[in-house]
Amino acid sequence: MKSFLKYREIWLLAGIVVLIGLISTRFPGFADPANLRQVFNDTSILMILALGQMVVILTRSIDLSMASNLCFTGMVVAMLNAAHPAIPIPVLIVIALAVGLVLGAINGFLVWRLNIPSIVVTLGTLTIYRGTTFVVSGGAWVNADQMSPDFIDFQRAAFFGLPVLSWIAIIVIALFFLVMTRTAIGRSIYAIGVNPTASVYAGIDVGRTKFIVFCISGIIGGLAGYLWISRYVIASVEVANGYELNIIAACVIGGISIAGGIGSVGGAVLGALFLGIISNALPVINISPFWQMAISGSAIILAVVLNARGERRQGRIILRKAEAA
Amino acid sequence: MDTTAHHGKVDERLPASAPRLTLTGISKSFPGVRALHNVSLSLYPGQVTALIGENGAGKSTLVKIMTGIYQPDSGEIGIDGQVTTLPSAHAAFGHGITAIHQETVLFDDLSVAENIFLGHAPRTRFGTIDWRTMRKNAREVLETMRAGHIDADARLKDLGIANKHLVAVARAMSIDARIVIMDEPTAALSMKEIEELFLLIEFLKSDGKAVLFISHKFDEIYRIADRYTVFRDGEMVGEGLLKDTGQNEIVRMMVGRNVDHIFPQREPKIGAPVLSVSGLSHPTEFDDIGFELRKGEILGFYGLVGAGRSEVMQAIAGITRTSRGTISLDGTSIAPKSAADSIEAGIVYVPEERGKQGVVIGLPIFQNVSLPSLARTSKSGVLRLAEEFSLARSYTERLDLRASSLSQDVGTLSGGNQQKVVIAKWLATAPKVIILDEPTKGIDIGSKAAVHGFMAELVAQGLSVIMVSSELPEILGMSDRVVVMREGRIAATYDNKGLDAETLVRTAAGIAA
Amino acid sequence: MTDTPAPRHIPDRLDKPLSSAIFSWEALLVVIAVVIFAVNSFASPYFLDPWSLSDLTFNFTEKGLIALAMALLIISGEIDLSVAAIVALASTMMGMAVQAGAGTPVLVLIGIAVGLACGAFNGLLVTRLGLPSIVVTIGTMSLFRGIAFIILGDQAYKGYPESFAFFGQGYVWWVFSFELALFLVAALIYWFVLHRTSFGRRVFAIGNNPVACQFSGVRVDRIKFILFCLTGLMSGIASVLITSRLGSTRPSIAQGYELEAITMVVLGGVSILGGAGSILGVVLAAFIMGLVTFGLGLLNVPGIVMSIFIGLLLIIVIALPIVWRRLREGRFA
Amino acid sequence: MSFLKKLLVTAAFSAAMFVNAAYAENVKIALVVKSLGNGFFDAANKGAEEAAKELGDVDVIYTGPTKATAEAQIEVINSLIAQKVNAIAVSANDADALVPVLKKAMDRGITVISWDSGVAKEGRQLHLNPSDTGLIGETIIKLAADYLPEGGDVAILSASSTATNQNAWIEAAKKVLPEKFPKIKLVATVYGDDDSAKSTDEAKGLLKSYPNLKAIIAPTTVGVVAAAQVVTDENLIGKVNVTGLALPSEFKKFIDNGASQAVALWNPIDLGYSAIYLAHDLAVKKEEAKPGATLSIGRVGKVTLDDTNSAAMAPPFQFDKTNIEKFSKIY
Repeated sequence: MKSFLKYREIWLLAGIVVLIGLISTRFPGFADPANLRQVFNDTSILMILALGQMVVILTRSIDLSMASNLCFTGMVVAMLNAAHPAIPIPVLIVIALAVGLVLGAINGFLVWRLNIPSIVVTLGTLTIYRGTTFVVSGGAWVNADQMSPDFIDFQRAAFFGLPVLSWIAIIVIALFFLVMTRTAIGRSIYAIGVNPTASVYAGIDVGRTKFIVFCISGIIGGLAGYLWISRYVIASVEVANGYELNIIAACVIGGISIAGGIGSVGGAVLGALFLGIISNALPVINISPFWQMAISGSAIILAVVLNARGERRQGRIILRKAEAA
Repeated sequence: MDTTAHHGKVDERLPASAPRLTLTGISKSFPGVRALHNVSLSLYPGQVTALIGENGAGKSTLVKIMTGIYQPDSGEIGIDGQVTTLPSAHAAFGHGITAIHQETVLFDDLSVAENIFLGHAPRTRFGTIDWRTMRKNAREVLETMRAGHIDADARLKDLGIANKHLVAVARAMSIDARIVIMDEPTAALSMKEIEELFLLIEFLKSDGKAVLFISHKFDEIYRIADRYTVFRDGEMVGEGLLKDTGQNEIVRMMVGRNVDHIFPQREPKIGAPVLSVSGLSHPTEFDDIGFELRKGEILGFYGLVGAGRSEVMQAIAGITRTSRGTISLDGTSIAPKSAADSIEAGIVYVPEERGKQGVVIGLPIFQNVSLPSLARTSKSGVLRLAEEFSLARSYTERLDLRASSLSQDVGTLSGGNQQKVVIAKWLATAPKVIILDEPTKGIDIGSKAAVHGFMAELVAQGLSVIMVSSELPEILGMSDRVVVMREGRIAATYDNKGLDAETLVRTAAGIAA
Repeated sequence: MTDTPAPRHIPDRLDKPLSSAIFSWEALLVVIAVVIFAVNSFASPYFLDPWSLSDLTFNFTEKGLIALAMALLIISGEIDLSVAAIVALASTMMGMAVQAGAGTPVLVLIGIAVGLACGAFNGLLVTRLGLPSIVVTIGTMSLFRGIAFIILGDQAYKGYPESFAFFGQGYVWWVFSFELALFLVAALIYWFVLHRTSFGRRVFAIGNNPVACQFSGVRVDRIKFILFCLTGLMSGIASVLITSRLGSTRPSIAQGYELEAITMVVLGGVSILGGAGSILGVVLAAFIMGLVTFGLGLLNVPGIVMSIFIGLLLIIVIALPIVWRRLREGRFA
Repeated sequence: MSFLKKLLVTAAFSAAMFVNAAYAENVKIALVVKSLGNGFFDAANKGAEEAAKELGDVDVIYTGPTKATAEAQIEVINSLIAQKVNAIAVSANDADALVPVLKKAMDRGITVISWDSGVAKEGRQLHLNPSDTGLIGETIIKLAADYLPEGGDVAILSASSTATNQNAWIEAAKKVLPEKFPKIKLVATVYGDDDSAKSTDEAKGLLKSYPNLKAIIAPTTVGVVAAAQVVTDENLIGKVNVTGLALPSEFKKFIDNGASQAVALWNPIDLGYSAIYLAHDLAVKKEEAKPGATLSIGRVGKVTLDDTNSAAMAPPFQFDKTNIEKFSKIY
């Protein structure tokens, strides 16, 4: 039991339950399964993005360009759809993944081959990708009316009681769980974050692995691009502007250490869920939306403080043993 | 060239078995530095070869070439008689070459089983990692090494340093390594743990592994190794069988000259107490520490690794907080809250970990030296470069620093020269008490003698020295008195007159006489 | 020891080859600035006009002031993402004071004090609790701006006194604005502090190895705390300027300034990993960003397209020395 | 001439040519919008080009920031001042923050007017309201009330909390509510920041918090689309009516599917046309903008300035199933 409580995910989950309980006292319908399903669906995109960011942060890197990638890819698929409504949605999704992959690979290449710190690379591509969106679209928006019904409805179709968007999130979560715990690349990602030097000696190619994680975050950004645009039915240059920090915030609340090596799929998902619940709940419990920013800021600080407490190394036990004896 | 240089180069008494790994004519240069020049090395199955050389002789570079981290500029690598290349760490891994390093390079936040199997974990038929088999295999490997007490699911950071070494060896076993490189594996181990490690090495030998053993400690080398190779300044100066070669001969090969005695003779002039500590306690690290240090004295602190010696010293130096107790210097009570307070009072602490706690790589030599003395070399906060240079020069030249200029990045210096910068840095604060934590750890014999000579010089000038050391010869050879610590407490204090090693070891280990 | 060699003389410094000065970061930035200046002059007939050049500086002075302090912070190995939020909160507080009838001196004082307080809050969280600054300031970034939103909601504060307008709109002499003058004076002060004082030396040392600094008697936490306070202070000053320039306060003021300030610092050659950098580089980078945005603005290129140039510049300027070195060593990739 | 110089000159000139083909002695009027890419402003630009063609000697510079902030707009205006344009017609992101920079423009002899979203009086010569503020306020409520004969709860989903014009309309709407529409109860006003994600969250929040909600009024083109999409997604078509101000081309889908009965908007083409026309007349013909003055605007007609030097154009035009098809092809 004691070791069970050591997992920060359990604490985070408890926090979320408490949060839902608190909200329910002000708005009884909030804890209804139907409503919770909807909260999950509303948070799906953030969860997916947080997972993509997580693998990057685990390797002691950061990807600030995810939201710009999302914006660019979303615009590309929206324009494609507007121009050629006949292209089937699965093909569009594959295109979105591919475009995202290319953008991620550019980040990864610069980090890998030129050894530029990832924060600098992605700070640069953050503006480049969004700017390129403007160039590609000529600044024009793609509106709901220009999108094909399939494009919009795909993620909304219900499937065993859940919309496809939720299912996509569930599949992505499962995939990440599998990759991070059951595959060599997943374990290499952790190893690099824990100890890059030792990883080299263990035969892990650190540079190449970093390249791969940026490709992963790129693919995720691309996927989220399609999902975002078809969800909010408008593609513009301003889509998800500043959202990169929300993604990182979700990871931080989820207990993913910015110093790398520590964090789990469950943590990232719960961190995103936490933020999702807050943004969902504030309007319904009649707290002015102007409070939202301050609340999520406080939540981030609280989460970091608590995580740091948990990480703090306990002193040696020699003396305690000696005293007990 | 020295006449002893190529002693035993050709040895007809080598065993008939073919070498597993041969390095022939390896050279490697870095911008401005020639790390290795035309060196050769052979490792034989079932034998331990000791690689001996001063710091900066090129040992680490060779290890990095053998593990695929560096590529040689020229030369040939042969495995089982086949010429091959090791373009990456992964390739070396594929050839069964594994290295266990001085500072254990494993993964603190991963489990023991994962540390053992990272990179070659057993797979399920879907290609995913088979955790169950992995744990089982990990337990088996640990059992065969008689290390079954280690929990395969424990996180590595919860293990002691000796157990971490065992995990590293288990890793070598698990990849079915055929060539095991041990780079100063005993540096941080206690005597008992070293014994266990030697048992393991015997086990590896009997298993037919080719072992390369790097150490500065001759007793260990003679205990465990079968043959030796000596490097000096990036060149191979000798090799042969240890049973045929005396210690003095090897030392001569290493340093290229005779080293008659290691410890300086001195006539201690001990005065009144300078530093007195009483009842010093810390919530978890140490308890009720009390001792006195007198003017002109070298006080040795002996104990097993983890006995709390460094923590006590760091508390006196203001780096670690204490819960109780008093420290007084020249009769005045002081309560240092930071290293700055201690330095101001006249107590300096030369830390054990040179790279992490000593030098500031990235800054030039003179800035490293002046760092703790900036208050003196600046005027109302404004830097005076001339002062800094003259301060840095006076101390580094006294220590015979080898550098092309004082503006050179300290990171470009060799380890021994970095240590000189570190010592110069603290001496430049004009201290009354200097605490040296493992001052000769990981440095070569030549530099060791220089440091010991310098310590003698310091006390002769009236300074007081505390020397924390885990090396018995050093403790016995240098100290005027010896404090032995065990499990966070002072076990005993001895006058170093007719003191024998056995007493110290027994006291440190808590074995009744 | 019997054969101790006589002490060898070690020179203070070796004469560096001229090439090291030519290939220095600052020199590269100067070349870039000159090229952009030349291109701007060719591209627009309106560029070479004293008033145009003066207007140009408004594009970077406020962010530049923040970047100066941020440079020190990043050299010490920390970062502050909350600077723009501090600007917003300080501006909101000044707005409240205006409603209460405060005069110009009080307003300036409040702006600076709020900046300082926010910086101190960041500093306390980072140094006292030992938290990573990038995460802490992502949190306080939301918190500070969030407080501004709670206070102001959908309202705006206006009615700043006439005399307050001088800071953001006034001119010291001819076309030299107060903002530019302040930026140049601040740059000079920061240059002196970083490169000529023991405090600056310690900042560099901390960025390279905080642990060794602590062992060497450098009060690492205190210096980091001061740096966070300075960054807050400069954000407070920037808040006074921008509030004065806009003559009003909205909670959304100065959005996105943090990334622009950090871009300036990095473009200026400060290592994002800490330990290296110069104020001259940051000042040059500030001018370059002003030149690029204003020059493209004269051609009516949308701001977002300018940001592509800035992003590319950032990556290219950082990649160039690396690629150059590899090419020279003949081992690319 | 060195190679480098040649290269620079070529690059510079080609850049200049690309961006602005003619440096002729034409009157340069900048149409500064809140943000580029917005269909509403693109339509206004169409009108502006129309006016330019009609006037003959006018070059329109269509510009604005990509992010709808005052700071970004100030940088744009600064570069326009440096280009010595003859007039600036701006739709402001912030009524107050732009005042200093626009004053500077006027000091340097540039004619400044605001249109669509206004600037405080001292920052411009005149302001052209797309329509009468009171009338818009009344219209947005009426749009909801027309389909709620029994009355009921309605909520407003606005753009950013700092948007000048939206705030004025909401204010006006609240004023007429008690007398003219006593059965309609305004239960909440929320802000979606003209960000589709935020607007979506807020719309969902409204539907959850107020289960009896009958209509969402979104006087902003981004918000109205987001709200209509939410109503569509939650299968509330027929239960909750989305209305407000919308561009027919962007909104047609939701009139068609029934999420909305009707929306309104003025004609952005006419608005852009009028802004350029007025700016031209003030700059070239030196017409004076003073209270009570009547100014003519080409094909649109005449406007009269009130005591704040503001003029209002036509009342908002309503779009519903009968006419959306036609107008969606125009703007």
